[in-house]
Amino acid sequence: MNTALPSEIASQLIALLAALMLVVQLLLVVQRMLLTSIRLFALQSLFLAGIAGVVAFFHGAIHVYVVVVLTLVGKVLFLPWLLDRQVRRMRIVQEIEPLVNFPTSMLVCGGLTLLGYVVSRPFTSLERLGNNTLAVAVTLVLTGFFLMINRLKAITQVLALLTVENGVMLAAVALTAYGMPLVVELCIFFDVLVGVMILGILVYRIRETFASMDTSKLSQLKG
Amino acid sequence: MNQLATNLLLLTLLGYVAGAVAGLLCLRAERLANYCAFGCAALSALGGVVASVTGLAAGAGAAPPSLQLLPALIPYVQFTIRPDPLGLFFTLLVSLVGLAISLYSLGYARGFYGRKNLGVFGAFFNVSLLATTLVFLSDNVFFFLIAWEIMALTTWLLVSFEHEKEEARNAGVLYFVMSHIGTGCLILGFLLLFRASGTYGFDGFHAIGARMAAGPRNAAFVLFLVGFGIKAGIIPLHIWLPVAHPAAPSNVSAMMSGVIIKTGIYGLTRVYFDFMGPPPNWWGVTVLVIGTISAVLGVLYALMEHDLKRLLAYHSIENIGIILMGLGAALMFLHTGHPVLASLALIAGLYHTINHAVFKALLFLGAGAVVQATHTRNMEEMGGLVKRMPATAFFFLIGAVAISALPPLNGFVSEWLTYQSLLQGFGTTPSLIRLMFPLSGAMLALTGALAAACFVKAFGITFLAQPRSAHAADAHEAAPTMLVGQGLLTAACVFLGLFPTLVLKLLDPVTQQLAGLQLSPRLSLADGWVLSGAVATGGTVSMPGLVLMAVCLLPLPLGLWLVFARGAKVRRGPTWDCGLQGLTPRMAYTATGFSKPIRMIFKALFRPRREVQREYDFSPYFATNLRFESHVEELFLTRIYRPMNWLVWRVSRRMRALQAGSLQAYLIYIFVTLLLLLLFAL
Amino acid sequence: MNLDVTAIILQTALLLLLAPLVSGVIRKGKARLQNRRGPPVWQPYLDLRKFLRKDMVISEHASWIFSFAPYVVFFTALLAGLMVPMVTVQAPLSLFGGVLALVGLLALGRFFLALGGLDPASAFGGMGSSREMTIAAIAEPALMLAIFTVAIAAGSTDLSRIVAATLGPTWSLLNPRHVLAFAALFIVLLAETGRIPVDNPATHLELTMIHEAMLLEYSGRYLAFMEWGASLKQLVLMTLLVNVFFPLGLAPVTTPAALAFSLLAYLAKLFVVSSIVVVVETTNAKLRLFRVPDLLSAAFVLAALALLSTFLFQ
Amino acid sequence: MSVLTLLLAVPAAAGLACLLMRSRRVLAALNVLAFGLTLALGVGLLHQVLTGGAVTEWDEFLRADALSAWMVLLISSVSLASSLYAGRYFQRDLAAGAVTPGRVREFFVLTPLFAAGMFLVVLANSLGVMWAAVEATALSSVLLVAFYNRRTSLEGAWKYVMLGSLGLALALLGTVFVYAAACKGNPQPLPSFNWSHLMTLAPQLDPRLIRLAFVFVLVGYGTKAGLAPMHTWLPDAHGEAPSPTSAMLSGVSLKVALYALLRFHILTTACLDTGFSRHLLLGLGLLSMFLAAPFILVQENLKRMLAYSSLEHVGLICVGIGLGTPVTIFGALLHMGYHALTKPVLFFAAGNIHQTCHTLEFRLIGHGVLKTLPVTVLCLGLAAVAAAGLPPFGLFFSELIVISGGIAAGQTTVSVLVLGALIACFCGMLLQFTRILPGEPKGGRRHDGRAWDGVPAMALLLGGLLLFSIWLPQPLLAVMHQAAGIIGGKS
Repeated sequence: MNTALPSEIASQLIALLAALMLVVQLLLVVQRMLLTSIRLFALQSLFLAGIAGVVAFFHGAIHVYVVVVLTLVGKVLFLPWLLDRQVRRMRIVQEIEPLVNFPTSMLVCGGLTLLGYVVSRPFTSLERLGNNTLAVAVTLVLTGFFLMINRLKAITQVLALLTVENGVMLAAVALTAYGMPLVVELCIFFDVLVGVMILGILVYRIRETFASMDTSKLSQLKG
Repeated sequence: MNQLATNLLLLTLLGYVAGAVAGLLCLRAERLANYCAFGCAALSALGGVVASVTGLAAGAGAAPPSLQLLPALIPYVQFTIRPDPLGLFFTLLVSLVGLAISLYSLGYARGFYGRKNLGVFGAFFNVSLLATTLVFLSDNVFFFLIAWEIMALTTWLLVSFEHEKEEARNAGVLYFVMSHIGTGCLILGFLLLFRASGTYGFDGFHAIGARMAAGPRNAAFVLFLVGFGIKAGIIPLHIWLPVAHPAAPSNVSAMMSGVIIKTGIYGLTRVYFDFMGPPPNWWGVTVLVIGTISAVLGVLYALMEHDLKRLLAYHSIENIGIILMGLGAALMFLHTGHPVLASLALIAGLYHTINHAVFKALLFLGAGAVVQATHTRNMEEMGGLVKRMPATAFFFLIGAVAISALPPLNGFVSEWLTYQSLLQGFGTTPSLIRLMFPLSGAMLALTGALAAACFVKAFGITFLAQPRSAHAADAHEAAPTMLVGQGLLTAACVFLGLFPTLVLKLLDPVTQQLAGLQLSPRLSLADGWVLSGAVATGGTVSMPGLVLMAVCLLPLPLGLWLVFARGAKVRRGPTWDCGLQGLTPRMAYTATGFSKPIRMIFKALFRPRREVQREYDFSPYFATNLRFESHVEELFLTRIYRPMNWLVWRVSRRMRALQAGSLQAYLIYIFVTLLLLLLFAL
Repeated sequence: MNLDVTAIILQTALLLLLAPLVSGVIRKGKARLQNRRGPPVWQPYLDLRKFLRKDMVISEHASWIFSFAPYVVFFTALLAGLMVPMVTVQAPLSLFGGVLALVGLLALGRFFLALGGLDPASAFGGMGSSREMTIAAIAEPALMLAIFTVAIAAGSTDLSRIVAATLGPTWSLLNPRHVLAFAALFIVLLAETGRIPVDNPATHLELTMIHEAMLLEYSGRYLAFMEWGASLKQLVLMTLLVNVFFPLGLAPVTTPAALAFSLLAYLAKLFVVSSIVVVVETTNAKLRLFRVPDLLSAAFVLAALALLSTFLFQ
Repeated sequence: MSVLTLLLAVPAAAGLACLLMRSRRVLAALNVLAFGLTLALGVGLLHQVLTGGAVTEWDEFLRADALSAWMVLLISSVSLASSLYAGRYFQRDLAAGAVTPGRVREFFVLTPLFAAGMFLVVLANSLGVMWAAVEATALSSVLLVAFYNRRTSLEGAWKYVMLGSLGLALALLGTVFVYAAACKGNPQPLPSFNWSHLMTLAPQLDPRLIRLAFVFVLVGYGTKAGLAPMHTWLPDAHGEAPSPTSAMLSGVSLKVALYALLRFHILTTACLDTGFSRHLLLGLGLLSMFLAAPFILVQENLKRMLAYSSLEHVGLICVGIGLGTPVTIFGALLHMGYHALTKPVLFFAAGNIHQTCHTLEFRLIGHGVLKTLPVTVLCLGLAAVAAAGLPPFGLFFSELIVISGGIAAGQTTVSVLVLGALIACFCGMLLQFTRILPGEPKGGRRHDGRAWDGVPAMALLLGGLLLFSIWLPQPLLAVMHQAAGIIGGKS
């Protein structure tokens, strides 16, 4: 069913969802409440899954459905639940003051978005579906990076890492009509899963030892 | 280079290895370790002497083949040696001095019994001898550098052998750091040659300089000058030398001063005369000037020392300077195309090299005996030792006369040759440059006279007059083996002084190899009894003649005694003490006092600072208690090296701020790198 | 090697006999200029004989160096003398060493003289040695440079050749090279022989004496040899001065007549130089020790100028 | 089953088996056994590669060419040594009550998994799988770094994992770009994401995308390989991990990440066939070397100083590869090998010193370790001499080869810079070791009985180092030359 019309729809859908992912990312940047941030991340992953779904549907690429399922199960449900548990267990609700105040960080994100577009402009031709999805992906990576720099709480940094992951996935979907080979996707997925678990363990230990999740306390190793 | 000599040479190398292994095998039994290690070293060194002498006596035949010691590690790293005349000459030097030092060490090392591990000491000693010999023989850049670095390594270990002393540790570090910087320069220099020749073998380097562009060629010249200069201790690269030599055990000091700094001279000779091709004029001028400066400043600093071993160390700088004068002049003659004079100057340099090796080793051994007997290196606390250690005193005196370039000993001969070459250099060029020859000649004279002054002080204060401390008062003569070692070197001093023409024969192959002609026929008159400047009218000197003449004149005082003084009696009496109640050692002239006139005359150089605290009751002229303190500052240290060191530390400390410990900062580094690279990639 | 034994013997004799006389003459001359009658010119001979006869007192602190030094001083000066042409162009021992050997031998003598001064553990001896070595050290460059100037002209360090070259057609008294070098060498002579303004041979005031301070502990025949050595050294240097720069009348051949003439000429020249020394000594005051370098650096500069002039007028 | 599979299976199995074991001895023995096996397998693989060229299994899912074979050898020998060392080390820790038995088991479980991950990195053919494997190594080593659960060790682990995973995310993006570049033009899904396959169609890849990809990969894997300025986690992690882990991190895991980077470098060069990636490597390598020197000079902590020295050596390896002539690449590979044999010894010795002096601060250790731990210090001294680049040890040769290769390639400036950095690092290490090794031990610290602890492991490595320094067997030479050929783009 490779007609012009549906692929038209598809690209518009994808562009929309990608834009939504970016919006969510920006919301994450300004969000203080940890639980909300986790939900936002879940939402972002949901949109990612949506994009993957669209791609799968319009290309009838079976193994991409697997990716969709994995994303839904892992990133939309499991990881948020896990982090949620962590946060509740530690009874910390709020992010302390970030390094850069919100207006400035918004400005920075704007600049990074611009950079994302600049970087990915030459490759828009490569995208099968949607336009500037790649730009969104790169922007997600960069802003996620910035988010990581900007926040001090361990949990938020983990979240930021995951959004970077999302960005990469988006790029994968956007650039390659069929996503990566299944085995690679699986490997990546499980790595992310295990990674977050281990990070969880580490965060827990840090909390036990430092009685806080403020990573700015982790600065004894100098020189 | 006949087969026998070659095999003997290989045996020598093996012997050193055996010595090292033996030392390590009997770690626990220190006496055994002492005898095995140093015995092996002595035997191997003896073999080295014989091998190199026979090799040199065989004359300059066809270029000897290079021998492969070990299978090549990788195509680049060949373990080949080539016993060519130059290498053999220096092998003779290291073996001769090594022999004496090994014998000496047999006795000297007893001082370590129960304190230190002699097995290790002996092993290091053997390895350093081995490495030094290999430096002189190696035929491949990689092998040369390996030997060079192992030599530096073992020397460092030997210098810091008494590592409980802070002084020894710091000295070792300073030595190794400087030496490593030098090695860096050498690596670059050799690689420049390698780029021109495309091979790492020395045979491929022969006269390679001629095929190099001016830029890399001059760069190589400077790199080698710095690299080998650091090892040789030329001013201003000398700072490690007066620190490391005193800190080391005395036999090691003798080794370093006698042999190891000569590796620098070997390198310079090998590179400049074998590899670099016809030199531009400024090379020779540079070397000559550096030599002159090193000679004069070296002896001036030596005069200011009252630490016996530091004094000797500074004299090494001086003598290296004198050697470089010869080499520099030789380079200039090569430039102006006077092969005869070139080889004369070269011979002067090389002859002084072996002379210095002999008498400086002798002096350090003597100093070692004295230090062991008096438990101090400070001359102000010695004195009167000529009565307590007569043999050592005699040997030291011979060494002192030799190093002060006084006839009839070897120092005079080599300096005479240097004078000759400088004198005749005047005619080689019409340009104003030639004024440098007589001027540096005059500086050489100044050096010689100051050296004489310095050794009057060194010998006079250390051995003469009354003992200045209890330790000096109950000092005892050194162990027999120690005396044997010194005696050997003393004999060498006398031989080298009285029969230069025989030694010059051994130098023929060297000049043949480097300058293309043999000079000894022109240098020896009256079937070898008289030494002549290379040019027919140049002038002649004959040490044996002078000695014989003196002997012939002996009847004169005898006759006078018979005629007039037969009735005269001799009695012992006190030295005149201005009517006080007897002389105390504190009234005798001190080393500091002795060198004061010089210190005053060269104020500008020494920047002497003195602090006098006088306590007195009624008049300052009757002090009850007087404290005098005087310092001399070494300009290069205080004006160049200390600031540089300070800067390095400061910068490094500043840089630690980069690793501030904050994750955010680290993330930002990565982020910025990423952005920059993105911009670069697009 | 061809050594003319008679020449050696004759020159040795001449040196030994003439040396004290020169000192005597200078002493007498000084006395006259100071309106004293002064001792007879042969006084030094009498002194020597007396010293030789006298008993010796040797310091209990002294070692064999102390007894060895006088002979070294004496022999080195004598040997050095045998390398200098005195009456014949060909010096008897010129084959055994030229001017470099001469300087070396004198240095050897000085070395042991200084050790002899240090040996008896008296402060004066040490002071004398220290000063002697210092002055010698700063005199050396000037001496060597002056010698180089003439040696370069002759292309040899062999004094006989130098003299021959100077005698040759090119010789001219007013050659600036010669004049400057002569001046330099003369100053060095004053320093080396311990004359005013550098040292005062007549003084025994502890704080000013140099040469005498080293001899303070010597007595008897050791003292004799020391004094004799000193005067020999003085004679050698003077001969060097006169015969290198004014080789007038040196006998190229060894006919009795020529020898006699050149001997007379030589004595005359010696007398002239000695009288110059006398004048200098009486008209000058002794310099402070730390002023001496100025004088000697002046000598160095003169010698350097001489060298430069060789360069200019080549 | 065949070599490659076994190489992955053996350590993995050992790790899982260790989950069930209790006794420390058994655990240690199991580890040693496993790594002994892998070493043997590595030798076998070496032989196969030399005879039959690249070995592939599971229709090219696993692929081993000369480069992989070389890496396999390094990984297994270092792992073997560190598991040899670990036994006594943890015995002393347990005795001192520094850790719980559970923790120790955790170590013996995770280490084989860590190693297995590294094996997968060098054996996986698909770049995606390779990425996943690198991530796996990072994850498996995090808990090892956090082993002691001290504040500082947690901090080190946290920085390690955060910077590491972030870098890897970037690397993944780069990988995706490469994949995209490969997909471009053909509507059907790519048959495989295999490196070998990509190499065949390298020339058709979109150069701009590949450039972009390489930048991300460089920053990503560069972080893991500890290239300046992404190296900042390196001293923290290496300083805090237990010594056996530090040894593995510094000895091989850095080089494994570098290996991943190299695969992309080869691909990029094949595609662009310009010096783009070479020059980037060269620049970062030089930066690393120069950054290392001052930190070594003023470092106050023994293991951190060793980490910085690793930074210097990795930098040198990058420079060697960046210079890009066969000689320099060969030198770099040689250097990899020698460094892998040297650095663990230093870390083991540091571990002994730590357990004896209960600190790693130079100031607190004070003088005279030589008299306290003679045997350890002997090994430490030899290894330090090697690491400082002095003969008779191989690093001297490899460094000299790289420099001379640079000169021969006309890159005089680079060679001069490298030499300068090497000299600076030498001086730093000399000064630092002189602070602690010689002299009189302070506070009457004396011989403790266990002078020979850990010596077998150190002796093993030092023996190998010395042997291969004076005699390189033909097969090793051949494999290194082949690997150099592969990197040099002449496969």
